[in-house]
Amino acid sequence: MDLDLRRADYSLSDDQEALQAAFETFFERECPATRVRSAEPFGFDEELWQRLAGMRAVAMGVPESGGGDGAGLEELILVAEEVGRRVAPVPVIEAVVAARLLAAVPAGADTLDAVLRGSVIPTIALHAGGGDQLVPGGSVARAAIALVGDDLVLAERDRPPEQVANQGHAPIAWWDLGGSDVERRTLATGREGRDLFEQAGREWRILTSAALIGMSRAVLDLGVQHARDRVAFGAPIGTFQAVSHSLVDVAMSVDTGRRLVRKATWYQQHEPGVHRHLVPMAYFYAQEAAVEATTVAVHVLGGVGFTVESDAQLYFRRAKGWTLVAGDPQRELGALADQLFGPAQVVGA
Amino acid sequence: MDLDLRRADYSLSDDQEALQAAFETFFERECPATRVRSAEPFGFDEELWQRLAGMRAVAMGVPESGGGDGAGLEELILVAEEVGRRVAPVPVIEAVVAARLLAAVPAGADTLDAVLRGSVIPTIALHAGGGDQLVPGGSVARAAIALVGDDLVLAERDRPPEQVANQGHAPIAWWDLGGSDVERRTLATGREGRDLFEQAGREWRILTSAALIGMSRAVLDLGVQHARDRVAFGAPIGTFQAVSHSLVDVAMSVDTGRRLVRKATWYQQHEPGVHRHLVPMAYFYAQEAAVEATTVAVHVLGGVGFTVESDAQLYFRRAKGWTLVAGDPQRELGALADQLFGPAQVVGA
Amino acid sequence: MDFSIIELDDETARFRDEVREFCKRYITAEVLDAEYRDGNGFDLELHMALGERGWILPTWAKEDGGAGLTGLKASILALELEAHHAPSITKGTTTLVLPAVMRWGTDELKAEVVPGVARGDIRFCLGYTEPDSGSDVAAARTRAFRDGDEWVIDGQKMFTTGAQNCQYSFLLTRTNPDAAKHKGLTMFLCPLDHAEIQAIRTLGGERTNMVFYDGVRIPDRYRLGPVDQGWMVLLGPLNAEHAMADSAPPVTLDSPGGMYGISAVFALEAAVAWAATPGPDGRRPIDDPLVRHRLARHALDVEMATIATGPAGRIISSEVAIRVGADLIDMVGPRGLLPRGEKGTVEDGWIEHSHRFAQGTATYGGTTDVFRNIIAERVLGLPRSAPPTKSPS
Amino acid sequence: MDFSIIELDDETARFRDEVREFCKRYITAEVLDAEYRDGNGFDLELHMALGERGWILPTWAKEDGGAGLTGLKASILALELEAHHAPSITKGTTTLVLPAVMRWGTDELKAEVVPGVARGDIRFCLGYTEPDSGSDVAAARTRAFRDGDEWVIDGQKMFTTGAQNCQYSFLLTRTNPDAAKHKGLTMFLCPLDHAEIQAIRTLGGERTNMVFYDGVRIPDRYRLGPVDQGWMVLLGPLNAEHAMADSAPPVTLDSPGGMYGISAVFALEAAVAWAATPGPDGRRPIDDPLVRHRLARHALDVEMATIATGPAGRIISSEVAIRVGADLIDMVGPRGLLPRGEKGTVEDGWIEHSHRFAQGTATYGGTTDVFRNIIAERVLGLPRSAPPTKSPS
Repeated sequence: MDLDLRRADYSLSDDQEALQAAFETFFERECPATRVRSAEPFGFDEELWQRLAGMRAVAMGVPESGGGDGAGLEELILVAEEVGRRVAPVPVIEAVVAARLLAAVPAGADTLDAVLRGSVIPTIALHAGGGDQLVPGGSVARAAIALVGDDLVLAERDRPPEQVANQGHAPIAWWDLGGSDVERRTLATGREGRDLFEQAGREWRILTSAALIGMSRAVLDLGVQHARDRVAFGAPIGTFQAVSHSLVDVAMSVDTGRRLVRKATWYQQHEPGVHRHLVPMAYFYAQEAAVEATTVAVHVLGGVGFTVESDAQLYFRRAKGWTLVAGDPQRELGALADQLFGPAQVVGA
Repeated sequence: MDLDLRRADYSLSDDQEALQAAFETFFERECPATRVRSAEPFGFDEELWQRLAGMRAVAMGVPESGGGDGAGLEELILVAEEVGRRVAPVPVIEAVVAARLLAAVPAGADTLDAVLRGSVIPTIALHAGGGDQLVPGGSVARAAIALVGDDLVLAERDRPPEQVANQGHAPIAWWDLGGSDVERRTLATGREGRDLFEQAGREWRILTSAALIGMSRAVLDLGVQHARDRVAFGAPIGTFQAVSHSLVDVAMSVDTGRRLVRKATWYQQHEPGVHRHLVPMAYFYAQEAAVEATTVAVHVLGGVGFTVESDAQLYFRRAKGWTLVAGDPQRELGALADQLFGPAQVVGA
Repeated sequence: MDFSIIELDDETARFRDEVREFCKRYITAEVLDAEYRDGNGFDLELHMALGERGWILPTWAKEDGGAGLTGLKASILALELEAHHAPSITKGTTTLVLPAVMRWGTDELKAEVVPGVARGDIRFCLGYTEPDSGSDVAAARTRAFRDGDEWVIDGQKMFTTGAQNCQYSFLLTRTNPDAAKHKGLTMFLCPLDHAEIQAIRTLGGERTNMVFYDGVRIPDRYRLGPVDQGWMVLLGPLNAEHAMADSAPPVTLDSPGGMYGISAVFALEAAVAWAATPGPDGRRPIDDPLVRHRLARHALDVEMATIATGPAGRIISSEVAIRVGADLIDMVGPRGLLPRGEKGTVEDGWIEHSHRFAQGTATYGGTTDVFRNIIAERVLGLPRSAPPTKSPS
Repeated sequence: MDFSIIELDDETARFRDEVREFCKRYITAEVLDAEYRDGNGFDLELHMALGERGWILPTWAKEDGGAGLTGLKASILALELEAHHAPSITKGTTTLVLPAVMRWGTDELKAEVVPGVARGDIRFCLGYTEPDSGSDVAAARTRAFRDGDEWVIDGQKMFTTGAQNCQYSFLLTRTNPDAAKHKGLTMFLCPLDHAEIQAIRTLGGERTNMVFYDGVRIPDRYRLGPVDQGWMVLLGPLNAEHAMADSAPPVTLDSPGGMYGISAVFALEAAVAWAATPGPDGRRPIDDPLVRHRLARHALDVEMATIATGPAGRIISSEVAIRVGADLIDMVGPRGLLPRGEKGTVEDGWIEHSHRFAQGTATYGGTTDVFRNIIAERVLGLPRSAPPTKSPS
């Protein structure tokens, strides 16, 4: 064993803490659960989106050369965690990732301008290939970036396709990338196109991981509060280890998962060629943690947790609803394995 | 859905209950933990083996035409559960399975006679193929049945090879089926040989499943007793759900696992062509349950459970020790899938 | 041990055909769509048609409103209804309560309700749970005050599933707040005419209710059992619901069983059907080693959910449904999120629904935690894990 | 956030080389074999060699017996020792106790023991646990009676790991059985000359001990802190052991960390090495989709075990070691059962050993259950889950 000696500093800088606090305050004020609920079933709140633009939530992630504020992933995960914590009905993760992609290619400049002006919401079609696919943010976006064949393509529509009803009440829609109602423009080709697309997918996963940690943390808070208040058999239910230890497991996942996300983020931002397994690892862990956290919360809240009046179920629906658009999460372990162990050697049948 | 209407009767007949009681009494008297301990590290107690012959433990499973008592698997699992419950240091499962196989082919008659007279302990080499393999009971057996190529072969040695030290203190040994110190005789060939070998493997799995249920039940009893007696923080530790609920999970696995084993046994005995997935299913479940049960018991017993003086660790070692000789248990799920879903269609790389 | 095929004699085979015909006729696509949409757990036409044939109380004598069925036929009926996804919650609560009515009700009360139960036009729901008491059933605070020959009920019940379909609630009330927790309770079969029912929707798509009893007056004949001894009256149905008896049916359709296992059975069947169908690339998911491995594991879990009995069956079937549902929806990927009826939905949305539905099963009729306590105390003989019980304040 | 490479200046790089040379010289195959066989957690020659260099207390000033190392160098030292599998249990208990000796010991006592600790010839073990008290540390019943200027110790300690390597035990005694549970305890640094040590072997192959104190007389100078206030004295080392402080090292070798995670790290590395080697059929197990999937999952779990901190790190690393160990041994199949040194053993028996060893980690220094209680109460602010504490009777 002869590995590099590295720092292991998971803390935030003062600036980062200020940024986090600003978005925490923003979402706490602007996005209570009532707002999430009233945005159902479409999963989009136009007014919140406008106010978020005022916070430069998308612009901040765009390089200064592209007209943005040049924030890195380290900052963007702080925003994403707050988005997840309030399950805010805005496709900010997709828009940031797409905007950063647009900024990376000259051909994206016009659309990027429109994005920064607020006239277009961009998104990313997560699955390589030219056919019909469910696109996150796809029911509110007019521009989707996709990998079709070897080309990184910008697909634009006059207006977004209709939302598809879904478990997470997310603004997803079928986009037929080869359809006649779509205008396509090539942004980059070959290796460059594939690399940019892959990078965007990794950024989407990182930011979604952070959002999932935020979700988990929020339902943990709900569960802990209930476990303190609710009395059964003469004692608060938090005195029963069946309850308290499940909540402890969630708390451990939140804290440790957040550390993993930060580590993955740092490498992706500063040494993207190193430890590439950390991104699928963080994403897989965070989605698993969110499913567990929301399941535990619904259970700890008992019958009440299972009613549609409960905030816990808002989160439960989105734990799958915000991730499955990228496909079966177990496949992330395959990506992880390829990075850690090298690709599998094909074995004859 | 248009399936057969079937009985679902998991109970024992009066005769079966009497048989179970007889072996329970026998092992309780003849095989206390001290006996298991003193048979370590070789994993074989010659005297116990002789007394077990007096109970006709091997002979009972041989058809009457072969000089045995003609008992079926339904009865043999009752014996196997008691073997597992006392982790008895005798290779009775291997010997019964091998003896039944010998009885199924004319060429096995002489060796079967020697087995029934008590002069030879037979066993089965679980892995198809002619090379070196670890054979359960292989350090006390002089005859091992194996599938070499398409031939069902009886491999005999003047004396058993030396035992290999192993986690379960089981009497396992390397057998080189192609070695010069082995005399080989063909018992059956082609389809017949393969089918007999497969059936023997299924019988071994069924009986081992029952033994694993017995193990789990025994450590559950240890854990429950300790949870009642041991006081911490002013109360018996069984009052803490972290303890009691883990024990409950084990209890559920024991009861439900036993039902599964009985169901699989019944089909294997009475309608071996139907529901063939039940055998790998029962085996996989039972081994997983035993690992969980022994892990929980060691944990519930705390520091004491982790000392070699603890009976719990005798079981812990054998949960893996008695099963891994058959290979990675996860592979059983593959067998299960092939039976339930049909074989996988080969997909080009 | 006996898992052999039950050979049906001609008459029984005809009976099975008759049941299947019945199911096809009454459990239509419209009924299933309505059930999916409204989560009623009940279809009036189906229920009345069952009553017409004596099939609500199938083993009861014909003269008592039943059909005089043998145990075998009754099992066939139950299994076919289940296999055809018959909405059954209200039928279940009604027949769960009926034994207590038979045991404790006055002749007058029985005459009032029993024939209607058999016919189908009288139905019962369970009135135990309150906003502040769930698994801790005996902590109920709904008050019943005696006023001459009548009782006045004041309080609020929660999760009275099926109340909108029922005429009576099997109602747990506190008649003596000064007595020990389990000693001051009285049970009623309370008519619902004057109660206010308010719908609650669940994550699983089911409808349940809050029921408000605001000075509801009922005659004393609706009392079940002695005053202040309601706990004894309640225990029968409660234990039946807690599956404390060995609940394995004597026969079983050779597949589904278990309390909540059925939901996992259907979801697994849907997933296997999906996996055996070639995708756009021409490959069947089931030929993928990982999909195959996971389905095999789930098949094992679902098998355990269906063969487990008693409280273990209740726990295992619920937890398997949760675990399996969560992975099946993953396996299917994006389309797994789409509900019944959407473009691109998989296998009629069974998997999507099952993932949500499963969550509630760990709470219905007492949480899985409470059931583990029951096993710990009653089966393993461990000391009580709950802190000393205090009366609700 | 900062995970950047620490560029070593020439002097620090030389220091690292020196440490590696040291490890090669003292942590030989014989040392490792002996450790595997005897489970001592200690090698005298290695320990004395560390002492010679001031590396037992590396950040202490040279004049106090340390080496005056910077934090970075001390981390390098610790990480290299760990990576080379240095037996370290007795060094660990010694340095865990030392702060309490510095805080509470008299000058006379410090003069007696501290230089020896630094040199290596004085070592401490932990004397908390008794046959009837484990995680419930404060339930100890070993008595200490005052007799003039001396104390007489009577009792029995359990799991005093490393006692055979130590001169003193950090001993928890009860001096006032009439006081409340936590109020009648007194701590001593008790010389072991007159205690009787009896070996206990563990499933994991470690040696630990029962220690009998049968009228052992010790002068009062061995008392640490005030009489009857031993709980306060004990809390420092106990909290350090319970990892209540954020225990993440400021730097880390870019792989192992965590309390018990290291065992899982080594087992996983062994399994990956095995899987990347072609088997008799010429295929590498790691190309099998199922093996690959499982190893990826374990890599994730092991990562979590190494990056978790505090009590969570203690719980996660132990449970990961248990879970991962159990599956890795399966994956390898029959040969997974064979211990180090047997014909056919896999990767020096690391996996076989790790599966057994992991079990104890869930109990050492308090069970994982107790640590979950700690998080529930101190981090989440949930009410105590334990029944009201009573004094041991």
